[in-house]
Amino acid sequence: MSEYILCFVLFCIGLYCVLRKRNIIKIIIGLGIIEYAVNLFFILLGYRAQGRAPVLAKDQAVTNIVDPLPQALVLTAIVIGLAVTALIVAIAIRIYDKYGTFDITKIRRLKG
Amino acid sequence: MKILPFFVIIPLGSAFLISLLGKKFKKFGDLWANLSTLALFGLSLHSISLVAAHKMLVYKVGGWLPPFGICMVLDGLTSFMLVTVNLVSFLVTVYAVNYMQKFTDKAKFYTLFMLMLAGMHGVIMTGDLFNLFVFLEIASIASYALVAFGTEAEELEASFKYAIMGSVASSFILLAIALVYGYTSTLNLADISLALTQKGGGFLISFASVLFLVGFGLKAALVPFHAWLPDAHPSAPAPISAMLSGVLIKTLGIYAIIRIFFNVFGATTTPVLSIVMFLGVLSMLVGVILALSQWDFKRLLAYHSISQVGYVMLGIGLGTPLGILGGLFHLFNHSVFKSLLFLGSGAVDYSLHTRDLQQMGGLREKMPVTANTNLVASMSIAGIPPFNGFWSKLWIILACVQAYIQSSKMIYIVYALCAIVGSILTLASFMKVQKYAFFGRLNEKWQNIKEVPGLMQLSMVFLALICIVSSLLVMSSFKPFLDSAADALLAGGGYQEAVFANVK
Amino acid sequence: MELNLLLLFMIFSAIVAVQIEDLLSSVIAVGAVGLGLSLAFLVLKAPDLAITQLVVEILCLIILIRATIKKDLPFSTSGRWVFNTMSTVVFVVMFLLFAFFALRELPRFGAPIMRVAQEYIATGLQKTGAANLVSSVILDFRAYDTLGEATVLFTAVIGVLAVIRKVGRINNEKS
Amino acid sequence: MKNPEPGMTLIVKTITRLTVGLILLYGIYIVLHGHLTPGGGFAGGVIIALSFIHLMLAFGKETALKKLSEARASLIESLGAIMFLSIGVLGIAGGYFLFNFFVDKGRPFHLFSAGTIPFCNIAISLKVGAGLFIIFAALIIFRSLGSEE
Repeated sequence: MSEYILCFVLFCIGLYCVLRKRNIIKIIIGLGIIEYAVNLFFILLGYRAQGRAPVLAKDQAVTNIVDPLPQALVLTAIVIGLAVTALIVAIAIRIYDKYGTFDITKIRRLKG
Repeated sequence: MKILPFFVIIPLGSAFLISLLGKKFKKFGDLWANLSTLALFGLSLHSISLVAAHKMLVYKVGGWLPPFGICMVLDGLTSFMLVTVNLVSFLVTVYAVNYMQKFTDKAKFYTLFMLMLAGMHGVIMTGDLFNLFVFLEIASIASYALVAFGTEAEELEASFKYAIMGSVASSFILLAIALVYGYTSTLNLADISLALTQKGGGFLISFASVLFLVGFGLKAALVPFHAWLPDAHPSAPAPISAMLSGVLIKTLGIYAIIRIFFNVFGATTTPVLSIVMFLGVLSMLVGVILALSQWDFKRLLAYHSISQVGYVMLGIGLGTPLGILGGLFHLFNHSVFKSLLFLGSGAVDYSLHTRDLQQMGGLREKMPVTANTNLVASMSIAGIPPFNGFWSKLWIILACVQAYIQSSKMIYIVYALCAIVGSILTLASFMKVQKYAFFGRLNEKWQNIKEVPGLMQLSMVFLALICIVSSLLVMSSFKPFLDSAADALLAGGGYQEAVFANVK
Repeated sequence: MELNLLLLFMIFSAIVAVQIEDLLSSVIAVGAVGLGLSLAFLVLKAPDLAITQLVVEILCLIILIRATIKKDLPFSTSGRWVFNTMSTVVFVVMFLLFAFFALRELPRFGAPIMRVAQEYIATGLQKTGAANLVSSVILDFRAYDTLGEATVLFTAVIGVLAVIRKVGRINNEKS
Repeated sequence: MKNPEPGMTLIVKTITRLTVGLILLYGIYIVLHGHLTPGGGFAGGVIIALSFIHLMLAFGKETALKKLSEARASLIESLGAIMFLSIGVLGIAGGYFLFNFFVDKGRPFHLFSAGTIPFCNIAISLKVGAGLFIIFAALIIFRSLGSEE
């Protein structure tokens, strides 16, 4: 139970950073932390006490195996996080190229 | 039965091919994109007959039984959404052939467009929760890049804001999926509702449904989360803002909310429906009030998208058969006339290079086709009788009154009044658009502008025809198309039995 | 027990990443969080993910450092955003409170109800022939997910190339 | 003052000459043994991309692009994507989309043992490796253009 709460605290730190910070790179960092927290929470759900890694060896009957399904999902989620971060960093670099600053309060050409 | 996976294979295959061959043969991108969207439109019409024949089709991807593998589900609601998506996307590709000459690198545009289409088809077809998240990500990432396609300063800022709010929403959705997986330890939609009926949803399920509502509400631009839409849609190129407003916020937002809350969580009992209705009415009013003060043509249309999405959510949130029917019919109508409006604004932008209503004036003589099709679309969005917008809004208001008669709660009358007031304000706002842009004296600056090229006119005229023809859906001959979609939602918990019964 | 320590280390370095002024050192602090996560995956018996997370983390760091090398201006937070801070903190506390009540209903940590996973473990080897069960789940039981996954990366690559290109619009000056 | 020849100092270059081959070999090992040991198409593909990026950081842009030019990389990426999709479509011949058709050929725990899984792994690693290399090359090329203006 304590692991779940700590994982949610990490999620809230990332959320706080995205909602509160004004520098574009800090917002991207906040997004990264949110993705780490969600991936960690998925794996915490699949952990089995004294479990074994889900890789079968040649001649060993492995009994107590950890849940492989969340691991497959988190592999996908990690690469999605990388793809989104790469795209947002590309947009941020172009914004820096056009506006000359990373501070979102100064990037206010759009009204409303 | 075999055609189900082709809804995803065709757009993906053509995306990869266009990115491979698009640079070498200049015309390949246009030709191939039009061909594949036409083929998809034909397939979706065929899917209606499939659903009419045997109510639900389940396709086991990879040959595994549903709880262990992923399955694709084709029922009334799915075929309804497929027809809406493919109708708009085919006409937008026809429009984009001419419009995109103003942009560099057309091959990348068509690749991203087909990927967004593949993402939307994946979201509509899938019967698996995590799979819905993956295809939702594909459509979202493609739309982030497409909003920033004409790399100007405003577009980059709008796309950045859209990308940040979009990925925060996706993280909320993934967190909710993790919670639901932890509780039921299965990912198939039918299996989850089975586990929930056995186990009974506790506080965790209502917490997860709030997270889902926040995540999908942000993708559907419901009011508290609508900040990104008025910036993202105007700065996208016209065919893309037509796709975004017409179809993307519906498949990623509304379709996902109604599929999860009606068929998986069994929403009829929980208070979620009343929250959805309240958000719908809120966005209806806030959207149209903010739209009144806009002078940028496309920003005005973007605010109207928020208010029309509110109508659909109000209709579906009622939960009564007439309400759901009205909501779905309005969803179809809104896709048609909103994309026509955005294509019209793109046509004006194409020849005048400006979006500011105050500089326009009397474009009727110079651009007759654009002006008339825009008039038809403005009439139907404002709900003038002969056009389709009137019938769907009428059904929604009647459903509110009917709900009031049954439960005699005052709130439904307030919602009905808000719907009527919203409709009147929409009419006022679009009269302003027509007066400043198309009627009145021709501004001397625009003496020598000429009408937009042929293909753009063709797609706008075709959309306007659909605006008029689709009011026939009210009659009994075409109604089963809508009824099958509404029954899929009204079945609610019946979704799980149907999926397990139909998996051969 | 060591998992809680690892989590506390990650939370501490996340706070450092958020609060520190200099951009480059906050990027390094996020790298620490990512590597802590990779260690956590090892402790939670997920070797597949540890490798992938480590390698993706390195790539993410390189991309982020690439974006901030000579661009870290003197970082100044001028006005105190009092209202914004208060509303964010209230929202976060409410979120944590509700999350606490929801998490109590989850099965105990370390005892997942493996309704579908039991089948993967029991029949994974002879049905798919792969010794690594995670690979069999990714590429056979749920191969459709991985197709979507590969498309996500393909979209991101085309998206980056579309955003990075120098001139977007051919503004041929007409009339 | 930009140092005369691109890339980093001599020490970094010599170490890179030694390690780049090993990293690439390790990446290919991870991909090919994806269904036997931990790791797979994704992890292996990223390692392969990192070996090229390592080369690019140490020796500067021109030499790395000589090794794998951007046009060839996007060609490899699209080919990898089409290969994975065609394995899926071939599955339809065996009954269902993405069906693992010749699973019973190989014996378990041997290299060619898990039907289409190794081929899917190879297709994904091609795609992931080439794709990430293109992303990094695009960011680097953009910066060098940016700094000269």
